[in-house]
Amino acid sequence: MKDSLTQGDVLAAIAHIARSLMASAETLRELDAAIGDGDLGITMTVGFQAVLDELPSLEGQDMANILMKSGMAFNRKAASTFGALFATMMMRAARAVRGVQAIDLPTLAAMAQAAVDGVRERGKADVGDKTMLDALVPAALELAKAAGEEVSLAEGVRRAVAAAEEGMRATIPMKSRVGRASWFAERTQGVQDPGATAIYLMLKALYEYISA
Amino acid sequence: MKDSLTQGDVLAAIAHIARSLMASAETLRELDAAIGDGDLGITMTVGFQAVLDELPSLEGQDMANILMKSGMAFNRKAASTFGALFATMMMRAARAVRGVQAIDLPTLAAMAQAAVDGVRERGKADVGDKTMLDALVPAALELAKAAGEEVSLAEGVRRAVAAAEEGMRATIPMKSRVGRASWFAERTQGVQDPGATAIYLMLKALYEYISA
Amino acid sequence: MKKIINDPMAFVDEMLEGILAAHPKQLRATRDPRAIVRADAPVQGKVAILTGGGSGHLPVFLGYVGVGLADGVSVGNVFSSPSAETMLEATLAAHGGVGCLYLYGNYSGDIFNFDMAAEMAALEDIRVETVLVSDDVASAPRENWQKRRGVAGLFFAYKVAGAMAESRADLDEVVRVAKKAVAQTRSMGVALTPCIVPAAGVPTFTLGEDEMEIGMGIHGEAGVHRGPLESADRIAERLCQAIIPDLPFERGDTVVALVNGSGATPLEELYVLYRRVHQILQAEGLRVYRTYVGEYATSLEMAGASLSLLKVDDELIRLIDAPACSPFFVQM
Amino acid sequence: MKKIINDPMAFVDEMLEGILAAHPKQLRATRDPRAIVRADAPVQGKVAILTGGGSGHLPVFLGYVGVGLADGVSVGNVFSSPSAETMLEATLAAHGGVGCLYLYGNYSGDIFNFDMAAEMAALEDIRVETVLVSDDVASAPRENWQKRRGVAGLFFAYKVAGAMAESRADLDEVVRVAKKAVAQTRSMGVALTPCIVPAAGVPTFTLGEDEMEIGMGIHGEAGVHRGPLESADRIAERLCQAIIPDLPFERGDTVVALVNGSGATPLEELYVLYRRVHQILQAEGLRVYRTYVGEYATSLEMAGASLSLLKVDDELIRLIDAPACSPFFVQM
Ligand SMILES: Nc1ncnc2c1ncn2[C@@H]1O[C@H](COP(=O)(O)OP(=O)(O)O)[C@@H](O)[C@H]1O
Ligand SMILES: Nc1ncnc2c1ncn2[C@@H]1O[C@H](COP(=O)(O)OP(=O)(O)O)[C@@H](O)[C@H]1O
Ligand SMILES: [Mg+2]
Ligand SMILES: [Mg+2]
Ligand SMILES: [Mg+2]
Ligand SMILES: [Mg+2]
Repeated sequence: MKDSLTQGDVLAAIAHIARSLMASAETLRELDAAIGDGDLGITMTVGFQAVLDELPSLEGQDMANILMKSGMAFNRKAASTFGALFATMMMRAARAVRGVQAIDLPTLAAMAQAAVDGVRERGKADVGDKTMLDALVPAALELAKAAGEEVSLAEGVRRAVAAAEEGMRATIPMKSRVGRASWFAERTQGVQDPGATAIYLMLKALYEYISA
Repeated sequence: MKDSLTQGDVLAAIAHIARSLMASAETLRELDAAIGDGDLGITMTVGFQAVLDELPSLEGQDMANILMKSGMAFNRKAASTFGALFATMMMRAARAVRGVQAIDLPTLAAMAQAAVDGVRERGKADVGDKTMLDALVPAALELAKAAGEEVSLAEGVRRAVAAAEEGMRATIPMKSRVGRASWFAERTQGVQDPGATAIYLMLKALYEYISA
Repeated sequence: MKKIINDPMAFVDEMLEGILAAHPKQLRATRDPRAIVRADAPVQGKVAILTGGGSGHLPVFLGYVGVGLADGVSVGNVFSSPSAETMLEATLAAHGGVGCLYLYGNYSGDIFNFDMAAEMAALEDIRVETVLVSDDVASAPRENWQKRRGVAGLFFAYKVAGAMAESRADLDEVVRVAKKAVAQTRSMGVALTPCIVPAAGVPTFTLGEDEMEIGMGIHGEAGVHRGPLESADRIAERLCQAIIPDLPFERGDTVVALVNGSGATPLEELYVLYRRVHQILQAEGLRVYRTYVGEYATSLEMAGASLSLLKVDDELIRLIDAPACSPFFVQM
Repeated sequence: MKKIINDPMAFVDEMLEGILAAHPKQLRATRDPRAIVRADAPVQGKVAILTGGGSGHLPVFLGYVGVGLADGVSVGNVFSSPSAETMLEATLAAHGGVGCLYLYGNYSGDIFNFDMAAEMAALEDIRVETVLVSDDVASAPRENWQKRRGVAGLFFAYKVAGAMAESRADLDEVVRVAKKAVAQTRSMGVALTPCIVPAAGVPTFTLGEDEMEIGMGIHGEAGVHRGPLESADRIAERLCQAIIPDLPFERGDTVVALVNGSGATPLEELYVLYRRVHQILQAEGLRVYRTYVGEYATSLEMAGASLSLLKVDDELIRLIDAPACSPFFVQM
């Protein structure tokens, strides 16, 4: 159980998230195939493998660099809607940790909010459009709320995971309003958004790492 | 039983030959598919239908014109190796009946020889190359011989049919030396030449008409 | 999966090697092998047109890098976006000092990456403007035409903007005509068979033995009508009925027509299709100024075709008529 | 049979209607709708190049009627010869007063019909010479190379003879360079799938799900090797091994290369194939002067490709480099 994340933790947490998402690639491929083009599986496999390949060279670098370069590595090898948004999230989160030695709950909340802002600006979508924002926004809000309540890092992330899960499930009845899926909006009802699912899985993996 | 063929007989005999060969189109298609490209079936159907369509307009014309225009009609609609050689045969045969009122055996022999010369010149092939010449040349020789023996038209044609049949069967073990089939010469052994088969069937149909 | 390939994962890079080996006088790679530019890039004093997107659509995108067309391209994996870094590399290599137009199809993966590239380029004091092609009427209703995906109409946009840039017009002018071409273009396609992405190894979608899908996207995105395979004439009618009222193209208008093959459909069939399209355009009182028929934007070995119409005025006619030359498209 | 067609029996005539509707400034029909000539034919004082053959091979044959190429064409049904009368009609409409070259592939149906046309033309005092293209090494042994069938190498013959005729050389000169181009060209192809002739409705041949046939002709004539589908690199090696020693192309020679798609094979795959061909040519010490990659001679929707090499000297280089323009092929 970690109270905060050091530079070494950040490397290890990213590695754990990468491996978890690679293990869920097939689930994500299927969801994306149902309402998009089915490339999210290969995006996960290739993108997170690129992150894993990058990590050794990032040892000893500062946190901001680790986050930024992981995001860039992902998108370099698996450029895509998700890849670009992932890179954007990581770059924005990186800015929020400049000079930070250990990530505590308030910092994590700030990072999440920065990521939300980045995705919003880049993608011009909002909650309710059936995107990753439907999981990411409630998670960021929950982190901010938990930080205000001064609960532990683990408890804060646990609540964020629950919020992300709820947000993810809420995408099921929605009609896609942006991206590829919007071209067949009607047919997307009844399917959970793959991007929102990926966000939930990433947060869940982070929680596993922190609470281990 | 006819002793000679009048202008009306020529029209009727051509019609009978056309219908017979159309009925054998599938057999010829199969043989051509085995050692060529399988278009001889459609060539027969389309070509002889074109001849049948042309015949009404040829009533009252002289024999040479009937023969020439039938050949041209065939090749116009079903241009091909066979079509061009058929047109050549008919044009050469036409020259041999200029001014003739009724075709007797010597005239028919002359027509056949003219056809042989035409096919030889056009196609630069000879007996043994596995072509229509393997049926046509013996048939023409037999007609000439029968004409010398002063047998009846029907008997002469009967002998020619027998010679064509023998020549046709002789193509089975041959290797193709000209045309499309020569490109896979080895594989043509064991298959009867479709063009030689067509010549035999045409002569057989002529005999049926004459002996009816 | 009957393909003439080696390692499916090396497909795109080997294809690029082949293209550069075949056309060394016309194209060159940059420091990034996925960023390709005109051999004479950067052309100083000329607006650089940059494009890019997933592979598998040749001549889209790389095929339109040439004189009178685009200056550089970033090349993604099959049907996937290239990265922002690759697009930046292409931008740096092609920028002739007077700004860049990013001209490509409306797909969010490409948009997000190219927007990131534009932001990085801005840090190098390179001005970048973006125009998205969104011509596929099957993908969103008329009032939301700018949300539509980009398909074969890309060709018109390259031709028009490329000619304008080649004439040394400034970036605003190039942007203006690119937007004009996009706004005046409408397209729709039909698919008869899916294709197989080499790295995936399975068909992009399934379609019954006697089915077709009208309105199919160029990555196999679902269309507007799936039904029994119809005659060329009926398909032509369906495509025209969708496109003509959408702009709308009206009696007296002059148009340029493009009948595009998706990959496996023979050129002969495209002309059978155009025959009926031409009859319909004439009956509708539309004057056909010029017709392109061939493979202009493909989906690997998908069987199918699309129709694009561009409504032209004198300016667009001049730009469409201008010469152009790439290894994949030449017009005198 | 998934085709964008109407009545299969009307396929060729509807295709021609579409072509003439699309390209009225470049092509026109004669009194015979199957005989098509350059819109500006007859070009007085220029040797007329006439070609023709069965349909289903676009751009062969009609696609090479244009400036710097052929003057007229007679169009047969799919994979069948056009008639002597149609070829005569094309001849009469294209003859510019200084003789004609009949330039086409070595198929007996075409030969017999075009020889008949030449004899009829002679009656009108038109001098006709014939040069047959016989480039497919798979179809006859080396010593009988003139008995081989004509495949994609037709393109080189058109390009060379067409450029010579366009320069107003006399018939003997045009014949000389056409023969030279033919003698210096070698080709071989591979097929991955058959095609379906619309009027027949059945595949031209069968090939197992994982099989390919090396040396396949453009109407589906059997080749020299049928076996499991191999990698692009291995196919490139097989094609080069058959072609290079046949002429032979020797260390120090300069060549023009053509990688041709049969119809359904994507351009991307053709470039993957060319990548290895290029490596081999370099390793063999052959200098590649120019490379063409694309669909130059197809077999409807057959999947497959062919490689052609032309050994060039200064004269052939000049003729290959000359501009050319038809609705199907443009070179600046
Ligand atoms: N504008 C947007 N803003 C935020 N997220 C988006 C946006 N567009 C798409 N997404 C997310 O991206 C996911 C799909 O990612 P990906 O498969 O890479 O996209 P594509 O294949 O369509 O390019 C969607 O499930 C959705 O959550
Ligand atoms: N040079 C030739 N001389 C005489 N007959 C020939 C010659 N070449 C081919 N044939 C005949 O033509 C027949 C095939 O006709 P057809 O199917 O029209 O040819 P293809 O389809 O090869 O053009 C052969 O069976 C053979 O009898
Ligand atoms: Mg996707
Ligand atoms: Mg045949
Ligand atoms: Mg193709
Ligand atoms: Mg094709």
